[in-house]
Amino acid sequence: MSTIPENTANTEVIEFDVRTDEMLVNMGPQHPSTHGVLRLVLRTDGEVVSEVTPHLGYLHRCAEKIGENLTPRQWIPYTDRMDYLAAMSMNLGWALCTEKLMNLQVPEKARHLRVIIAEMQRIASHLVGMGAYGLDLGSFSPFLYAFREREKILDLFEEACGARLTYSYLTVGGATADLPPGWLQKCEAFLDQFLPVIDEYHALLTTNSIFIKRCANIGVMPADMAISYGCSGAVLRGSGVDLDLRRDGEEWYTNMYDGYAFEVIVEKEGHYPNDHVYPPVPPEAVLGDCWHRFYVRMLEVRQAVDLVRQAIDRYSAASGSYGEPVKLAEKLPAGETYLETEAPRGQMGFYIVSDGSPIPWRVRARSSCFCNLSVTSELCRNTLIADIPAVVGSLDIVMGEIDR
Amino acid sequence: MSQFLINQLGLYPLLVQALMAMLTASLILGVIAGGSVVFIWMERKVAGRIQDRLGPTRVGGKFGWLQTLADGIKLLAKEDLRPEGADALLFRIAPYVAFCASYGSFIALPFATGWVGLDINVAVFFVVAVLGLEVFGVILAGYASASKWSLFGAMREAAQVISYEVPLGLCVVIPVMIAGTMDLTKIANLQAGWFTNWYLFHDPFAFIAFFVYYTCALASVNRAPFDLAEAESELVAGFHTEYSGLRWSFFFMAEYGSMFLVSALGSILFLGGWNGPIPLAEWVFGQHASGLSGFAFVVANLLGLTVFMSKAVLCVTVMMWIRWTFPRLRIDQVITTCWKYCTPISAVMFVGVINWQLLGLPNGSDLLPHHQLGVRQLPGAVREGAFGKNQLMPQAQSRDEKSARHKEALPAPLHAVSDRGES
Amino acid sequence: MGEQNLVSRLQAKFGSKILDVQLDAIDPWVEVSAEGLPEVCQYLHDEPDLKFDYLSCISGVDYFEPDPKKAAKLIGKPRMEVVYHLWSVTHKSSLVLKVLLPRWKGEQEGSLPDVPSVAHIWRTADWHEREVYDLSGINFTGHPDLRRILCPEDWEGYPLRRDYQMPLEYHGIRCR
Amino acid sequence: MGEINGHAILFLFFGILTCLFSLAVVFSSNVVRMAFYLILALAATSGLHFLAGADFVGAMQLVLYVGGTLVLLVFGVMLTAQNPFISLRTAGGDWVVAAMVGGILLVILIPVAFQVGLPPTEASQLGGRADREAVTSTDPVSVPTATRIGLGLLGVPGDDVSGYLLPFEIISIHLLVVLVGAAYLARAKRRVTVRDTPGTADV
Amino acid sequence: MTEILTSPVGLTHYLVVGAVMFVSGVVCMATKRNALGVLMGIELVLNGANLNFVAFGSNFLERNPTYQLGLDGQIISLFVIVLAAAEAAVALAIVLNFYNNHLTVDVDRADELRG
Repeated sequence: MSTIPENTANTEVIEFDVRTDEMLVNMGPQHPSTHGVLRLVLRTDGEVVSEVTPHLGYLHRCAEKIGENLTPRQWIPYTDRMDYLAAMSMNLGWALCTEKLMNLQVPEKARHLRVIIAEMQRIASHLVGMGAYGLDLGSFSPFLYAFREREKILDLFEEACGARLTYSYLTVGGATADLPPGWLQKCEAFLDQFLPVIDEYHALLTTNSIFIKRCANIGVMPADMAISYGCSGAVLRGSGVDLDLRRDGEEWYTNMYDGYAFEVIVEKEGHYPNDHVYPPVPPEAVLGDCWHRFYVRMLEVRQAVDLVRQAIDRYSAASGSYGEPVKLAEKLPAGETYLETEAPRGQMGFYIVSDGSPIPWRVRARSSCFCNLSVTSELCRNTLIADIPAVVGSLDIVMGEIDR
Repeated sequence: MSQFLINQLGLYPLLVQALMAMLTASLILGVIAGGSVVFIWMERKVAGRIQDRLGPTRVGGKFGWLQTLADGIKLLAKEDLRPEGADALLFRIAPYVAFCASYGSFIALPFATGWVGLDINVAVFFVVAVLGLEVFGVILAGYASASKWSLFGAMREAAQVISYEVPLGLCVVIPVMIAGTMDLTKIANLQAGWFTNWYLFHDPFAFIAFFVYYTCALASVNRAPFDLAEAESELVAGFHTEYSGLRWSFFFMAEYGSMFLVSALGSILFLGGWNGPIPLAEWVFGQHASGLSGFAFVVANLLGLTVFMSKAVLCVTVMMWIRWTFPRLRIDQVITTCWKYCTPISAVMFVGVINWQLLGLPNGSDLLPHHQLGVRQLPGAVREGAFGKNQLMPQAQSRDEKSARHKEALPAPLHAVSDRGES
Repeated sequence: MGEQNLVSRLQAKFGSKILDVQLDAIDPWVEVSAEGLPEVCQYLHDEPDLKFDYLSCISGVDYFEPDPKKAAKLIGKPRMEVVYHLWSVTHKSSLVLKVLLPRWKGEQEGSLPDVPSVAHIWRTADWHEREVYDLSGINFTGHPDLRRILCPEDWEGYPLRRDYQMPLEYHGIRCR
Repeated sequence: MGEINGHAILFLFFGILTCLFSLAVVFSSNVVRMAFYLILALAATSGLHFLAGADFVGAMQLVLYVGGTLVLLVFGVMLTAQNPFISLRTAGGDWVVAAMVGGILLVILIPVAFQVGLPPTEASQLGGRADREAVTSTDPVSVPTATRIGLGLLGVPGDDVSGYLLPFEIISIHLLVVLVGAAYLARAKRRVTVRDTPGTADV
Repeated sequence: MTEILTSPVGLTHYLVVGAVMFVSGVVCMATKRNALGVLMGIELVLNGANLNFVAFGSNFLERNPTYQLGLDGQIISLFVIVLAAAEAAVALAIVLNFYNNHLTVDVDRADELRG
């Protein structure tokens, strides 16, 4: 309830009903809906938030500094701990970046294996994003429904690599091991039972009228703003920007999806691809609002299921090695390269500079959530307190990735 | 019983009165405390089942019966924290204010014919009034905590409860108007017989009014999707952010107590109270419970109590179901729901029921043939009495005529019972 | 080749502000002088057939080897590089800009080298520049709100510099 | 005399509570606590109403006064509180003046109370007899008043109530006017200078 | 002292409580400089008067039958309650308005009209 001295230098005159005092409120770092240790300082006037200032760094471990002392394969576990909800995608991004520097093509089988794993990870990650978003809006049950399905994916991952959260599975040169026998059948069985569950999620959240009331037309982000802030992933596509690195990215990355049939989930002329099979967009929703961001994520889950099915076919048909990892202290060629991949939360970029020794000179991780979060203060200006969890939740951030 | 104590044991009447009062008070306390223990356990089980989990399974056997008790003991053992900047007196007293309001309204709530703490003839009014006081506990807690989140919760609660009292009151008045009395016992007994006699099925307006009532009741006891005062994803825990241990559990008891109370009130007003869907007691005993005496009365009342409890618990369960299914509304949407939807709808229902009564349109009790066991005629008689033409346009009458009419307006058995209820 | 064409255009337009071009690298890059950076960026951002409207990343790289025996080998003379990875959503093309700076302004230890901020061109540069300032110690002139972002406000030193020494303790907490 | 009277005990309980909390309102310097004590005083008053057989008025007191008016009041306190626990000290002089006024009023009122409320003389005992029975019976609130009050408000005069249709209607209109007026007053727009938020550099 | 417990409750009892409330209210109005405090004083005064109305109208109190108000007392007290609610609403609106203009609720500061 501390009153804030008015700054007379930078003022504008607006009309007020009842004059109330402004107060500064700390939301986080210990707050149920800031997804970890984000701290938002809100300047509020009653329920209306006039300014939001994010404060980061509570989970900062300076992974980039650590990377300057390890070989790329040794750094893989550190990438796990960035976006810990999509550790496979982090592994993949870093592995691809290092391979690009080394100009190392992985075998065909490894390519499809990576697609299977990356898309399964996308499903798992979006499930958490969806469940946590429901939680942010006060709906608890979808969270557990989401975790129920995610557990099944984690079981599959555990079978493949022995870990359930920080896998270090995809690595430079391919993967640490081949998929165990029978894994593909289990995976297919999971997909078969998972597809109808998606409709349940739609029924519980996407089409729920309270849910729509809470996130339609809230936190609207126009396309040019999203681009300017460097937003990516569902946040960018939810604003109607047709960009998916799996299709539009660098060749080194898009080669992985070469031959796969998929459409980028983005609204074009008022329609999403194949939207006749999904619940319709409610009339209240505006392109770029929280609802669209959520919806894009939900459609990507469905898309990922298709991609995994395609990948399973190709993987079964492919012969040869699953991609043996390179030596732990493999020498890197001198030079530098940067590669962005489409992780579940957006474009995850890695930058590696090498002086020719096995240990990189400099590594850099470009976090998608970091950029996505930077838009918060813009989106939350002059909203209600209850909208802040709605907006921040729709950005689907993971603090481990933001703070690195 | 008190007569027995006075006459047979020669006890001092005042002492007997005090003893009886304490007995009643502790019975009600038992209902509210035991009720919240059961409801908290139920909430966990219901939530668990809704969410594909089992809920508590360990403490006290397979179904985790004693989980709440274990938690209660844990809460008792917890440190009673008070924020440094808090207003000590108000901070300490707020949970008890909330609890007392919830508890106080139970005094006038009948559980079966004659089984009521205090038979007030404006019971409906009293219950709604005292329940409304719970908001003070919340406001004081939020204000005294010296926490911004608590203050937000308190402000939301104040705005919300004040707003929802309007449609809630309008909906409560509808059955009162149909029955012509504010005495809850009488209202319930007037719905005896087949389920078509319940005021829920009285006419289409009353039917809709029940759902409006239920929505407003949800809002006034702060249950999801209207649990704005403690919205955990926005306000951490709202008004009870700074509370721990026993004081916190008092808020919890108050919440579950009020949940049960509004459910019970709803079932008395709209769902026939302790009257089952079929006139079972009448078939067995040949008469409605209110006309019985002695052992048969107790048996019939126990049956009624079971029916009443099941209805109330069913309503509570639906509240839980709603809580674990829906997202939470935003504060402006909550207020909008009240003023733009609930209030106009309940006003229209109110006017609709008035006109239905005035025009003498057929009501729900005409759907099934009246069974011929005597009690069925009573509600009709009361309706005549309360809403007959001579009542709306009365002439000056002498005192005798009037009191005579009042006498006849009330079914004789009810007189008998209300007398017995006191003894 | 597209890059060749682009580079010639830039050289023709900005002349001496384009200091170096490396087209043989895995990701071809263009070195821009610090003073010319906002101009070049604005041009790249606005020109309809280039339209680098998406700033992927800003990285600070410290080329300095405290150990003199290894120093001469590969990294060249001590310097700071600020690397801008640009991307065009419209044309799906990418470009790398580099700005080479002295490690300390005027070779005075402790005074940070200056680079003009590009936060007015891409808003995402706001946080990225704060991060580079925080971790690599580069002063972005004209930045609206240049504060530390990941480290605490009162942290000392710039962790991603090669000669950085972790402080022994921070507010009474042992660090190493 | 005789036995201890339950009615009297309850009256003493509520009466003392009422007086104590009224005084607490006066002597408290914290506005929120004042409001809290006021709530308790008025709730105890409603208890007195119940004891006097005015159950409808008692319930009305709870709904309207305690539930409605005081929530408004607390709301107002919160809206106008600049710092967490505002307290207003009263100057010594004010206390002296107030004590004098209060003392004089008490000196006038209490004797009047005793005079007016003198127990009935033997001659008038007949009138009070029946009521005495009611007083000492177990339940003082069993005689319904709501119906008769309702009829009275609809303008139907009864044996102990006159018709009040006109005042009732006037008050209804008055309430409506007040509602509109209060809303208008509180919502009156004014220009206020507020801080602009930084960091909005345009692209 | 025991007499008060054994004798029936009379009109006097109520009138005394009413008087105490009334005087508390008056003192409250006189001493508080906070507009809301004054408002609370008014509520106390009204309630003291209300209590008297109810007491005069009650059938349950020992009294001199000369002072019998009947149900009229209750109806008047109902009117008082309703009007008090209205009064509180208007007063609060005024207080809020005053607060908007002066950023205080101190009644001594409301002196613009002073000549």
